[in-house]
Order: sequence, then structure tokens, then C-alpha cells
Amino acid sequence: MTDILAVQGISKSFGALKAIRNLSFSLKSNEVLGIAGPNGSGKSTLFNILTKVPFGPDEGEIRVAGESVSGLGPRQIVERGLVRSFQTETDFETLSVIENVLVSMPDSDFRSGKAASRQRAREFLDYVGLAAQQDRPASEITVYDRKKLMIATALACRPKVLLLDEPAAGLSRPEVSEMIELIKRINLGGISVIVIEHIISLLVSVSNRLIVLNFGELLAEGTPQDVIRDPRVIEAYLGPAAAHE
Amino acid sequence: METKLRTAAIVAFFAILVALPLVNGDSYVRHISIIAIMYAVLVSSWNISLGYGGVFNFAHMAFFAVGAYATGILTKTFGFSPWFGMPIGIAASVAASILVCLPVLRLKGIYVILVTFAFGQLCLQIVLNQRELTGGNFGLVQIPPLEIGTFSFRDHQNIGYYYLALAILGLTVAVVSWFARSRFGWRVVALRDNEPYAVSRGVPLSRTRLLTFALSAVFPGAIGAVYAQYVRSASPDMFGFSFLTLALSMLLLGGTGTVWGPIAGAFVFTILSEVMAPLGPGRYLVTAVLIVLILRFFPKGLAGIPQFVAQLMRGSRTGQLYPTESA
Amino acid sequence: MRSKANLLRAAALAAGAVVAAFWGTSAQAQEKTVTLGVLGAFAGPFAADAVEGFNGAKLAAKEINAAGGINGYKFSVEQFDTKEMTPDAVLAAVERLKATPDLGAIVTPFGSLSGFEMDYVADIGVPYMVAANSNQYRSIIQPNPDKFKNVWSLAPSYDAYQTELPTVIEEMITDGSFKPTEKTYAIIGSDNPYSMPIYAGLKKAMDEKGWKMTFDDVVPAVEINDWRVILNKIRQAPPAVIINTEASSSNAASFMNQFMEEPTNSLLFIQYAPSVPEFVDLTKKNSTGVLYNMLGGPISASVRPRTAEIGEKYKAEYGYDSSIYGYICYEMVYLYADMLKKVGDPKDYARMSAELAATDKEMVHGRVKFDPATHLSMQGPGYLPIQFYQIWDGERITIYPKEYATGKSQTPPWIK
Amino acid sequence: MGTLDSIQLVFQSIFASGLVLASLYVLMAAGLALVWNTLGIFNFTHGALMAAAAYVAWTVADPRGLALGLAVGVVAAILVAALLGFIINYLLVAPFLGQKQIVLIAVMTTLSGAFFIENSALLLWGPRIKQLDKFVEGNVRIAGTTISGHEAIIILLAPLLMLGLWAFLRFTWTGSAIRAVAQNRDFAELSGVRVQRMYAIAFAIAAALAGLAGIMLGAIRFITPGLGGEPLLKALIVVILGGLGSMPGTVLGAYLVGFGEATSTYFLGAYWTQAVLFLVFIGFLVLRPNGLFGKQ
Repeated sequence: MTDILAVQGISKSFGALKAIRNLSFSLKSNEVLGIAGPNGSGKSTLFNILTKVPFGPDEGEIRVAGESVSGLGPRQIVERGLVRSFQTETDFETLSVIENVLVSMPDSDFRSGKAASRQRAREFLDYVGLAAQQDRPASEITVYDRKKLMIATALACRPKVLLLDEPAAGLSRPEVSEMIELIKRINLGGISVIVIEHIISLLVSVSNRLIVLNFGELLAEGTPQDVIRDPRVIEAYLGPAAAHE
Repeated sequence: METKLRTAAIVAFFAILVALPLVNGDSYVRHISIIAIMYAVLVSSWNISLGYGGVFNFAHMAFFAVGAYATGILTKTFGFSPWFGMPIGIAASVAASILVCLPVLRLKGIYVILVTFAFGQLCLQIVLNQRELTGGNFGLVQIPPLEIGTFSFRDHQNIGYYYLALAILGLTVAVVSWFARSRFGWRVVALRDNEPYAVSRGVPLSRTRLLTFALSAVFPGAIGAVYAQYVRSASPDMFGFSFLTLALSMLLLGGTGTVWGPIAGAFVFTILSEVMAPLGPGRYLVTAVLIVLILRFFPKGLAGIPQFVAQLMRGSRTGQLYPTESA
Repeated sequence: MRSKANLLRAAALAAGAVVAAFWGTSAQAQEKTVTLGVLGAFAGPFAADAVEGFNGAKLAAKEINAAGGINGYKFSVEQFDTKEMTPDAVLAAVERLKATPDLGAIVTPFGSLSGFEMDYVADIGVPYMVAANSNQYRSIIQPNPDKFKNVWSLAPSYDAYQTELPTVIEEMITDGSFKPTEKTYAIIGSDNPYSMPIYAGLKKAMDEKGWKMTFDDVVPAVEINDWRVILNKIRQAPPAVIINTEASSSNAASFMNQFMEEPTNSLLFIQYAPSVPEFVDLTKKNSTGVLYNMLGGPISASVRPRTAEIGEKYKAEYGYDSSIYGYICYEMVYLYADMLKKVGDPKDYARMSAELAATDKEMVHGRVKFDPATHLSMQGPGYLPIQFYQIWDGERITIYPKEYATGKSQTPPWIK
Repeated sequence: MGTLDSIQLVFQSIFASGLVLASLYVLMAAGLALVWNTLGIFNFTHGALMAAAAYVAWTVADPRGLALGLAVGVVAAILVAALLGFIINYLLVAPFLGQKQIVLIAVMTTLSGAFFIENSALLLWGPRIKQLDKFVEGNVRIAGTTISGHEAIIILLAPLLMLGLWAFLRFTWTGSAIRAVAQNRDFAELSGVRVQRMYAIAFAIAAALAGLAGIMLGAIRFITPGLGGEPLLKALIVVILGGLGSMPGTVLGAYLVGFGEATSTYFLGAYWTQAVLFLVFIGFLVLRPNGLFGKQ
């Protein structure tokens, strides 16, 4: 298996604050990589940097399928196949559900006519289970549906690597299970996934590999089962006392 | 059902406007109608950048004035045929829009207002400085009118200008309606609703913004040219604060981000402002109060009123027939 | 909720008013009333001009009506507001005039700054009298005077502004009130189409009379709070004469005050701006000695009883002194009354306009007779004079031409 | 003439002029900057408030009005301006805070407010020009140029006022609360600061500052309803050059614009100075939108 994404020595600071320090990791084709870490450990910043929305890294290099994206703008990064979701449920509130997907689809989808592109958009909605809602304004659907819509719009961009930022935050237990199934399904469809999540059960069920960030640095890496037992991880999450008990 | 009603309303609206000159030949009504139609074009095209695009573009009326001056200067002083007026107006206006859009790409919020407003002021300075060409603060006069053979567009109470303006309005409505449902339109709205999200879905920010400005500037350019030929004059007051506020009131009164709101706003406000003419300065007091009240109680403007009424009716109906269900 | 109800009520009222405006204007107007329309912007920077023109016209109409009217007609003076002064707003006002059933004439300081409305007024044919902006009106009329048979300006050509000053200075030298050591001058232009031809013309006229220019700058048409940089540059080589063609009287007053902080031994002439009554309020004793001129202004009250009469009536009616437009618009209404007396029918625009064109009448600002080539009042000896004034202790003393002079020119107090 | 002499000559020609202009601009811009810093909006009624205050001062002070003397007039005008500021905030700004498009809405509502005040002034006081007396008669000499005593007062008043404003914001509880609200509204609210009240106070103070500027202007220019129009534009330029959100920046901006204008008038002539100022302004907005002192 080749690396679909390779991150080499990236850093990002905001004034005195170093949000990401010399971080390196890689993602193999068809792999699901989980990222955990306490609040403020730089997880979301990492996604911002990878997609350059709104900013890239201060230093370091990012390669997608072997090709460096350093000189590229956010739009070209999307075209290379690196697509993210956001932590809070985000949408184009005044567009309808299907228009949210349509606006995310690349130019090539519109070459074979209006009907074909709509059909294609409906397939993405169907894939996440939102086809019935297609004509409602995006602002009117539920939080869970909005999270799924965000994934549908990401899929519409034809990602090679999908970056999911807390896809299950705020969801009920059955909804979390459904989300796990969805992520697995996406991965089975040939898309590599990086998922940031606080819900450990989700991370354990979907990830092939797990890394833990703390203060912008890589704290631990390995299989989910190993990593969550790592005392350094427990210390980072629960404080020194818990680790030594 | 709803779309049929809509189509019927659109057809009725234009049918009335097309038929109006046949039933009313009064030159005062004609002038006010022409001006209302021109304002409707200006305001609904402004809606593309300010309403749909969410970009606080305060240069739109300057585009109009630039179009009018360009047409006036080239056809009067440099002898271009008046029939080149509209292409000249459009070219000048679009060029101005691209010029002002470039710095806007880097800016947000209040800075966009300031830069676009400053652009209008800069144009005004140039007009005042270039007295020989523009007539300075007195304005440009005797701009050649449109004529076909012996028929002047001014004949029969300006009937030529009336139908020309109406045709441009028809085109504007068609383009804005197309725009609102096109992929380009979705992209513009997506950028307004959530810029980072839109960028992360591959929407090209700079290109979309530039195209938005250019598209919205086509109409003030065209109408600026026809305006200059109709009133045969261009004045620096067209860059002024009162004029800008007047148009902005129409847009906000009508409701941004809808096809019909701004057009309704333009018609209602033109007539209102005319009716209030005898009030003198008092007119501005009424207008000011009206603007604030609308912003306060009808933030969606006239366009929000049908929705408001519908909600009221639906609300009362559900109240009676269907007990509220928990969502 | 209450405010919404009020809003609805207001909307209903407005709708009613719209209906009234579109269908109600032809309602039975009173028999035998003739409307004189005052076209102008009644809000904004030109409001004072419009209001004073309106006041003057109304005052005259009131007197005429009190005396029983003319040929059974009573006069009604109405405002036709050009609002934002954009061309469409000016035209809307013209259209409102046109739709006024008993419109007799338009009497106004000026309809617009460019005079473009004339084309439309010419189509209506109604007699149209204006009192300012002659250059613009002339430039439109001159190429085709026959088209504008109904448009006549009670103001003269402004050409004399460009030429007369050197003559007046030489007269002052002759009578000994000004003794320059050398023939030098400094000149300041103001960047607007009214002042610039005067600035250019004065430069030419001064040069022709052998004056040497030592300083030359043009200020933009904005508020100028500080003239000291310019003044300091002028002071580096004090000229015999300083000419400022600044059109804004507020700016001109600042100039006057700041000049007086360190006056040079120079005669100071400011074009027109000191004629605004409040100029003296802002400059107080500083303005004693300054020269200015005016074309088409009322002749001084002490030599012309008509001026005193109108001025007193105006002050009694409105509580303050009128500027030039109150006087001229007052005269316009009396001129209209003369025309109506002769023609009899106010709706016979052609004959009324012909009567207007034939005017030859002594008025508050001199003898008005129109030049058929430009439709402006004739200017020069025997017609409307260019008057030069010197302010002295707040009084405005006419020093030129001799026939209207109310005093002699004096050496400005700052010249040593 | 030696180089030193000519430098001295230039300095003498420019210095007093630049100082007078700069001090005027400080007065004009201070209130505008305060409202921007605190509420994050541009208050377009600022110029109209200048005119309104000048009219009130005239009515109270002038023999044709109440004839109570200039001092009473000044106090009354500042109080009325502050009250107007309070009302403007209550009617035109407070109800809209927190809306998504507050920036645009505030532009519209305050513009409407400006039209309302200006045209009310026209209706109340008529179109004829009014005029305030100068605070003091006589002239003062600075750096080789004579200026009027009134302008000398403006030169002294400008830095004193800014110092006072700084001390108020720094050392009083209300001042600290206003700064807290400006920096972080939510946090200030959590700490028990009544945000709406602080906004109202900031607005009233800003309006009083506008009023003072209007009174000072009313003695050197004619009072018309449009008195504040061009000063507002100048104040905008000053506030932006100095950097939105920075009071020291505003002061520096005012002195830069004032001295810049004087220098440019000397070397380039008055004609080009306005155009240069505008170009610098636009260039600044584009290249350094956060101003001289703004945070990047």
C-alpha cells in the first residue's frame, strides 16, 4: 500500500502560541486514521492547515498521492482530493439540500446536462440517507441531517482523502452507530479517511490506526487498542494523577 | 401550482407595463414610469452583488454614473454614434467594477464598504477635475439622444425610452432569475452563506467574486447610457450620498436576495418620493423614519411580506385544525 | 404590534396619496388662478437660494393679489422641488410643472447647475425666467436661440468678471486710494467651471495691462480650513494685488481672516464671495477694506429706492435680509404681471414669451433688456452694471461704476 | 539663501498650518473612533451631530436667539449632543446589535439618522447661514506664523481632550468597563458589566465630542445643515489611516493627515493635495487595511 497522504514536519504558530509543532505522519490508501487529543491540542488546526482553509502551515510539506500541495490554493487542494468537514454542522443555509450538494460538485459533473447533474447529486444524498429532504432549505433540517449533508457535499468533491472533524459530536447513541456505519461504508468505497473524534468508541470501531496529539505534537501512535492504554495518553487526557494510579 | 401563480404574476406585471403607454399618455406619468423602471434595473442588478453575493458594494451607483458619463463624453465630444452608447456604458461600468473588485478581494466587512465608497468619491474627483471633458460640478449637457431615421426616442412622450428601459428591465429580470437558479448563482450564495465552507468545497473565491461584480455592473452600465441619452445630461450628483442612499433604501425596502423585492422597492419608492415632493426637506425625515422602521420590523423588506402573511395564515390555520406536533 | 398598525395606516395613506397624485391633479382648480412655479432644490446645499427665490416671488404675488390681481387673475407661487438635483429628479420637477393646469410661468434662481432642463422647458413653451448660471444657459441657447423662445435670463453674461478688475484698480491708482510700488499680483483659482474662466480671464486681463504675476495656485472645490501655507508663500514676495476667485463664501471668509493675521501691503480682491451677507459676520472688522464685485446684483439701496423698498418689505415679511435671489425673483413676478396685463391670457405661452422677449424695464439691478443672441440680459453701460464694492466697517460701499457709487474707494487699513 | 534658511522657511510656512488642521482633525475624529472601537460600527450621524450642536450653541448664545452667552451655549450644545447620541444609540443602533449584517444595517440606520438631523436643522433654523462667535479675540504667534486665538485653543484642546479620554478609559470604572466591552463583549457581560449601558455611555461621549468639534468649527466656518459633511469624510480618513480600533493610532492619523496636507500644499500645490490624500487613503485601505497601528 502506498501513502495517499504524507505530512512531513509541519508547524504553525499564532503569535507566541505554537499550535502545531513539527508534526509528521502519513496515511495509507484505504486506511482510516483516527486522531484523538484533548481540547486545544491542535486537531482542528491540523485540518485547517492541510486544506489551507483558511491558512496553510508555516513550514513543512504535505503530499497528496505523492504530489506536494505547497504551492496550491485551497481550491486546487480540493481538486487533488483532500476534502474536509467542519466540527460544527455547517451548511449553505439559504440553499436547498440538493443545491448544497450541487454547488460542491466539480465542473465535470455538469458537462452532461442539468438532469444528469441533479441525478448525480441525488445519488450523493441517497448515499447518506437525505434524498427525501432534497428540496428543503438546509437551515430547516436537523443537526444530524446537517452533519450528513456536510459529508455528502464532501463526497461530491470526489475526495481521495476525507477529513472528518468530530462527525459524531452532539449525536445520540443510535445516531453515533449510524455514523460509524456511514464512515465504514465510505471507506469501503475506496476513500481514505482521517477522523478527529472525542467519542472513543467511534474511533476504536472505525480506525485502523490512531494517533494522539497533545500541545500540537504527536504523543502516541499505534493500533487503537494499544494507544488508548498508553499511560502518556491517559495522563494527557485525565491529568498526571490518573496515569499513576 | 406556486410556480404557475408566479409565472402568471410575472406575465401580468410586464403586461401592465407594456400596456401602460397605450392607456395613459401623460408625460408626467411616463417620466416617473421610466425612472421607476430604470431604478428597478439598477437596484435589482445591485442585488446580485449586495444581496446574493453579500458583498457590501457601495460602488454600484458609481458604476451607473461612470456608464452615463462615458456614454455622454464619447457620443457628445468624440462623436460616436448614440447607438454605441449602451456598449460604451457597459464596457466602462464593467471595467470600473473589475477595478474596484480587485482590492475588495482582499477585504472584509466595513473595509469593503469604505473602499467601494471611496472608489465612487475618487470617480467624482476625476469628474470634477476633468472640467473640460465632464463639465465639472455643473454636469455634462446636451448628450445626443437616440434616433432612428426621423423617429426620436423622445417622440410621443419619450415612448422610445420607455420601451427601451422596459426591455432592459425584462432582460434584467430574466438574468437575475437565471442567476438565482444557476450553478454560478449557487456558488455566489454559498460564498455569502459561509465563505470558508464554500472554499473548502472547491468554490473559486476570486473568480466568482470578479464575475459577480462584472455581471452586476453590466446593467448599471446599460441603464446609465440610456439614462444619459434620455435626460441628455449627467451630473456629479449621481455620485452623491443622497442618490446612493435613495437606491439603497429601495433595495432594503424591497428586500435583498430575492428577484422581485428590489423591483417592488424601486417602484414603491420612486412613487413615494414623488408624492412626498411637496414636503421639501420634510421628505427626508419621512424617508429616514421609514428606512429605520423597515429595517427594524421587516428586515426582509417588501419581499418578506408575502412570507410574513403566509406564515400568519398558516400559523392560525394550524392552530385551529392541527394541534402542534412535537418535532 | 401597535407600530405595525401605524405602519399599515401610513402605507394606506401613502397609497391614497399616490392615487391622488396621478388622477387628482386635474381636479377643478380655481378659476382665474395662475401658478408661478419656483424650480429649485429646497433641501441640501442650494436650499437657501431656492427658498429665497421662492420667498421673493411669493412676496410679490401677495402684493399683486392684495391689489386685486391682474386682469382678474390671482397669482399662486408654488415650489417645484428638484430633490437630489440628479437630472431625473430635475426633470420630474419639470414634469410636475408641466402637469400643473394653470401654470403661467417659471420664475427661479436656477433650475439646475447645468441648465439642461431648458430643452424640456422649451418643449412646454411656458415663459421661463432665471437669475443665475448665465454661462451655462448661454452655452445651450446660443447655438440655437430660436428653439428657446421662452427662456430668458435676468442675469447678464459673466464675461465682465474676467475683464473689469484692472480698470477698477487703475481708477483707484488714479484717485490716489491705492499706491502700488510695483505692478505685481498673486492669483488663486478655484477648481469649478464657474470660477475657472474668471480666473483664466483675470490672468489674461492683468497681463495685458502690464501686471506681473508672482504667485499662482488653484484650490480644489472643497472646504478649506487653512490657507496659511498659500498665504505664507504669497508673503514671501508680497505682491501689490492679491486676487482670490474662491466661490465658497465660507472658504473666502477663512481666507480673509487668515490674511489679516499678517496682512501684506496688498490690495485684496475676492471674487463675488463677500457679497453673501454673512461674510461680514464671520470676518467682522477683518473685512474692512476688501474689494469684491457682482454682476446682476441689486443696485445699492442708497442710490436706488426700489432696492430699499424690496429689501425692507422682505425683511418685514421674513425677518432677515434677502440675498440677490429674493430681489430678482420678486422682480420676475412683477415683470410677469406686466406681460399678463398686455397679453391677457396666461395660457397663450407664445405671446407671453414674445412679450417677455421684448422686455425693456428698469429693475432693481439695472435696465433689463435681453440680447436676442444669448437670451441673457445685456450688460454694460446703460444696462446691467458690473458693480465693485468695498466693505468698510460692515457696510458695503459701491465704488464702481460711478453712476451707482455710494462712496469712494479707500486705502485698505492694513496697507502701510 | 542657504539650505538651512530655506528649510526654516518651509518649516515656518507649514508648521502652524499643519498643527491647526491636525488639531481640528483630532476633534473631528475622536468620537468616531470611540464608537468604532467600542461598538464596531461607523456612526454616520457624527457629522450631523456637529451641525446640530453648532446650531444649538448659536440659538442659546446669539442675541437673535436666547442671548445667554457663549459659555452657556457651549455647555448646552454639548449636553444636547450627548443626549442626541444617547437617543441615536437607543433608536438606531441598540435594536440591531447582534444581527448578522450589523455593519451594513448600522450604515443604513445612521445614514438615515444623519439625513433626519440635517433636514430637521434645515426646517428648524432655515436655510440661511448662522455664525458663532470665536471663543477669544486676538492672535497668537507660533513658529513664525500668526494664528487666531480661537485656533490656538483648538490646538491646546485637542491633545488635552485625548489625554482626558485616555485617562477616563484607563482610570475610571466606567472607562475600564467600556474597554472591557470593546475587547470582549461576552466576557465583559459574564463579569457583570451591563453591555448595553456601556454602549450608550460610549455613544453619548462620542456625540459630545462631535458636538464640541461642531462648536469649534462653527466659529471658523458658516453653520449650515451640511457643516459636518466634509469633516465626517476627513474623520473617516483619519480613523482608517490611524488604524481601526486604536485610539493612539487615530491621534497619530490626525496629525499625519494635517501635516501631510500642509506639506503637500506647499510642495505640490493645493490643487493636487486632495487627490493625493485620497490616493494614499485608498492605497492604505488596500495594502494595510489595519492602519498604522492596527493589529494584523
